[in-house]
Amino acid sequence: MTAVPPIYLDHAATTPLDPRIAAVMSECLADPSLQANPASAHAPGRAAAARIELARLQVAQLINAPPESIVFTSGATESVNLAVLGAARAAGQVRRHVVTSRIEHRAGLDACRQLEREGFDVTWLLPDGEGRIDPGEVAASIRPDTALVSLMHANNETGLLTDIGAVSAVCRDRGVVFHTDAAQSAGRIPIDVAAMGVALLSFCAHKLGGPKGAGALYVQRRPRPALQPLAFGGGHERGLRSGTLASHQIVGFGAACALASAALAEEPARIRELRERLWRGLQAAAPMWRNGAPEPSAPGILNVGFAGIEGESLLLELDGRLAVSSGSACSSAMAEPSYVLRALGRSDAAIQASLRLSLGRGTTAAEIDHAARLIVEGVRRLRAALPEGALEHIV
Amino acid sequence: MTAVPPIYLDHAATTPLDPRIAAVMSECLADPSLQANPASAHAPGRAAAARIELARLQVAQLINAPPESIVFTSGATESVNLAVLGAARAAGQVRRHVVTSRIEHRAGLDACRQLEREGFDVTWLLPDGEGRIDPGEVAASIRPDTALVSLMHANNETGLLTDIGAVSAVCRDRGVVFHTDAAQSAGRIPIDVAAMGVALLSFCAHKLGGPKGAGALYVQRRPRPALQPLAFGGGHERGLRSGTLASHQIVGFGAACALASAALAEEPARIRELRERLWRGLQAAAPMWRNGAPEPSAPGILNVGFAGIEGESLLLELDGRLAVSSGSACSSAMAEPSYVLRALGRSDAAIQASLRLSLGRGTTAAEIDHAARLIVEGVRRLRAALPEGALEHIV
Amino acid sequence: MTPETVRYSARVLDLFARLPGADVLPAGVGALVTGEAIALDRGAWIRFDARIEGERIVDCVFRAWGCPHTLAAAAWVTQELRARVVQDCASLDALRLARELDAPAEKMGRLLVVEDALTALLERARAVQ
Amino acid sequence: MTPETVRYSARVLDLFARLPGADVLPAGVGALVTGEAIALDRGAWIRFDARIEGERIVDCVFRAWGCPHTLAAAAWVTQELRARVVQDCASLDALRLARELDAPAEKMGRLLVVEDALTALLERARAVQ
Ligand SMILES: Cc1ncc(COP(=O)(O)O)c(C=O)c1O
Ligand SMILES: Cc1ncc(COP(=O)(O)O)c(C=O)c1O
Repeated sequence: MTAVPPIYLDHAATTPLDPRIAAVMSECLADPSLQANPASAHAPGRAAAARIELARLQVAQLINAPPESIVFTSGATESVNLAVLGAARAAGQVRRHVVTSRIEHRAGLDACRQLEREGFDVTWLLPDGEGRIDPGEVAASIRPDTALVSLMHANNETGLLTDIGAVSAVCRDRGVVFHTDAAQSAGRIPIDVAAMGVALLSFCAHKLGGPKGAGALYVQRRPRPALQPLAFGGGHERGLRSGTLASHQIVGFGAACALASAALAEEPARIRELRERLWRGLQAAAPMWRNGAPEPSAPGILNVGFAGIEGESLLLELDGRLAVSSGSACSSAMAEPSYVLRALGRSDAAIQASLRLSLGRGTTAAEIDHAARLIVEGVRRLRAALPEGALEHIV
Repeated sequence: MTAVPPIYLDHAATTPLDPRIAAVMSECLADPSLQANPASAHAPGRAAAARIELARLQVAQLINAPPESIVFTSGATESVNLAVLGAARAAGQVRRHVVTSRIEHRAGLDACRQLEREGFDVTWLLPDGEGRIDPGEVAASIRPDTALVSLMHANNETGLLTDIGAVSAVCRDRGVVFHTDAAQSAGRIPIDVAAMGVALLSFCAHKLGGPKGAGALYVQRRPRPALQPLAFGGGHERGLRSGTLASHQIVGFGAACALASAALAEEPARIRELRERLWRGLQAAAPMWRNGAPEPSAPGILNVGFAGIEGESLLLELDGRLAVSSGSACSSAMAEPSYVLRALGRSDAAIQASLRLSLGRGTTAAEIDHAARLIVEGVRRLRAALPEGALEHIV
Repeated sequence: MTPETVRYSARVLDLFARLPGADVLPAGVGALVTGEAIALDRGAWIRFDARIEGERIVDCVFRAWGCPHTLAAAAWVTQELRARVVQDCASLDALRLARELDAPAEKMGRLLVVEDALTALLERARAVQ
Repeated sequence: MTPETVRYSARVLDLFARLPGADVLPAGVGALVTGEAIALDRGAWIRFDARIEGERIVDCVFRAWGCPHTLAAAAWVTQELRARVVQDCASLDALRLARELDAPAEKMGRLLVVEDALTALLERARAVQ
């Protein structure tokens, strides 16, 4: 790392903790009256529990849900697994079919692969070339034995939104439980579970300015989807998630949701404008392309490819000055190319040539302009070393 | 809650966060260079990952394990479930038998109940009247199809220790995976997984001065027990525990383990001395009794019963001045009497009449003396209202 | 346990703190009657002692083993009985106790033990009239 | 990805930063030879151009598409070849490259593409001697 901190354009991987949240959590960590186990009956236990219930309300309000419908977890991976494995396993022997897509985050993808190992039949929907899932295909794939439909709200590589309203209408009609992974949309665009009509919705704190290691699963109350817990013992969180609640984490999550709610009026438009400014600034690195349609999207993500570029080299070129992800998922394992971009029909070389740039609360226009300059310079230097013909072939 | 904070004697439920740990975590939360996703390849991601690896070393050293054998979780409940459900499910169709005890924490108990629902055959060992599990009975209950033996190290209601060395020797001979739940012993007494020879060991941060919501599972490397993950996606923690790692939580866990290690030379003796001082101080409330043998134990817990006392009334009598648990488990649900004390052969009335007093790092002799006085006064006031004969019957 | 289930009404807290009537009957005129109910399994043991003059209860005390609601209920009953006509006490049942103390549903079992002790007391009282 | 797998040796970092030899051959005397290997699926495309006088390689440059190890390997090779006798270059294989750059195992596939390009170059070089 250099002395100047790198420009952070990886908000899709995680958002820096909002300093106001850090302050709230630090207070909480240091407050002697909040140290007890919230499950304990004594006065300090009740004090900790009261703070948690306040946070539960803040988290619920972000998605317009009643507080009793919020189950606290350790993150979106746990929430998604509790929803997907939990709903399918609870459906048991009768309903053994699940519908999902090839562009889910690994949490949803790998949970469904596990269901296949457990004997479930999984329908894997593909997006169109622009990255969009067609609600019509969801309707067409539902069967009498379908236990669950699980589709993400905003994709973590393209930011593209699935039409949740349309999908849940279909699922309601057919009496199928619908789960959506909203880790990339919660706190970034307005979400109203009542209006959406989803049965289960997963999200987490560290994508909206809150702490890592805190997540939530919204569980509709009427009708209440049956869920088998992932872990057992103690029966906290209405039996769905056992284990001592981490007060400071939940308090931080709640405060982050309150701040995010307050910012939802202006922030999405500001971020969208910055994203397009970045896209314009990168045109100097043409030939290039955009992975996935620009809209409808959670506005923070720009996924771009540069002809003739190899992703790992471009990342090293930018290392220490710009923090971004390669064409691949949350954890930029360069090993195998992004399965999401593959599902969009991109060649492996084109995926290798792609970057995921993701903006967030702290991002400024100055950072965007500087980042665009750095990327354009890097692309030019690497292209200068290309063999003849490579620029045309690596697309 | 009164103005004076109550004396905290509920360290078995959770320990107050050590102020030094609170400081370390607050720094971590506020440090701009530690905000990235530790799974990200860029410089800030690597910086966060480096801090996590340092913490992994500190956590490993507390139990004399190599860092690669530590899997970070969200707490002991998750660790215990990953070990119990994970090992049994991985053993699959061939080995369908599990050995555990009736005095495990709910995490182990309920995980084994779930295994019964999944078709596993579970042998439930009972302790002797003093609360001790006999390794001989473990040996006798192992069968050719036994997949797992899971027994807690220190019991969370009596503090009594199981002879882990003897049990793991038996399990090694018979080729059975052995898991121990060390949530109540880790950081409170010396633990050496190498010497113990256990395959799996669970513990968490918030019982040793660290943050709630952070736990670890030790997984022996050679032979490496097969485990099926509880949740899937991303394959963090060598595929055993997916999800973005909570850097600040893990850093706090590591620092807490380092502090606990340093204190292991004197602290157990000091706590044991205070526990006996408390026992002596309570004699003024005779007739009374001790639940479980005093030794061998993790020294922080004194579980006592007072003839003619009803636990809920005694807790209310002490409420706001003394934070303790009733005769029941971690979360003092007064609803049904402690199954642990039941397993010790106590009557429901006697269990109703019991308190769990648990000491820890901050506990002082002055607090102990004051707490004893408060309890004795409370017991006397309630006994003054007893019907004739009750004192003799409620034991 | 959720904190809710351990919250007590102001009246329960006050009665529990003072335990009025947790006493032995002072000497005096009139017939002595006792009503007792024991249910260790339900966690309650209540004994009422009263002094009866004619059809009036001139004094009443209790002794009890039980949870705060049980003790508060017994104390409340002794206050209510004093100077009452025996006939008028029929309405003091477990439901009434639950309302007066606003006790959670799971406490009904114990309040029924209080009711049993009271019923036994009133029977004796009627007998000695 | 674990941070380890993205750490690069000082030599890789230096060669990647400078890319010495990523150039076109300057004019000069001697025979021009080219060696090229393309494996888009493995993420590498390397082309070497060299000028041969008698049995010596008097100049050598490269062009490449690939990861930092690939580019560093190609650059390192061009430095090594300069002024060498063609026969002495046989030892410059992928294993040697991995050692020189201490590249992780998963990079062998790409280094083999560099080796292929070099082999092709040396064949041509021998042919024109
Ligand atoms: C869409 C989506 N779902 C789930 C996750 C997993 O979240 P976490 O790593 O906090 O468990 C992420 C981010 O990592 C995500 O982007
Ligand atoms: C022995 C034992 N195991 C497991 C646990 C569960 O720990 P946690 O609540 O942190 O998941 C506890 C304490 O609650 C315990 O005492």
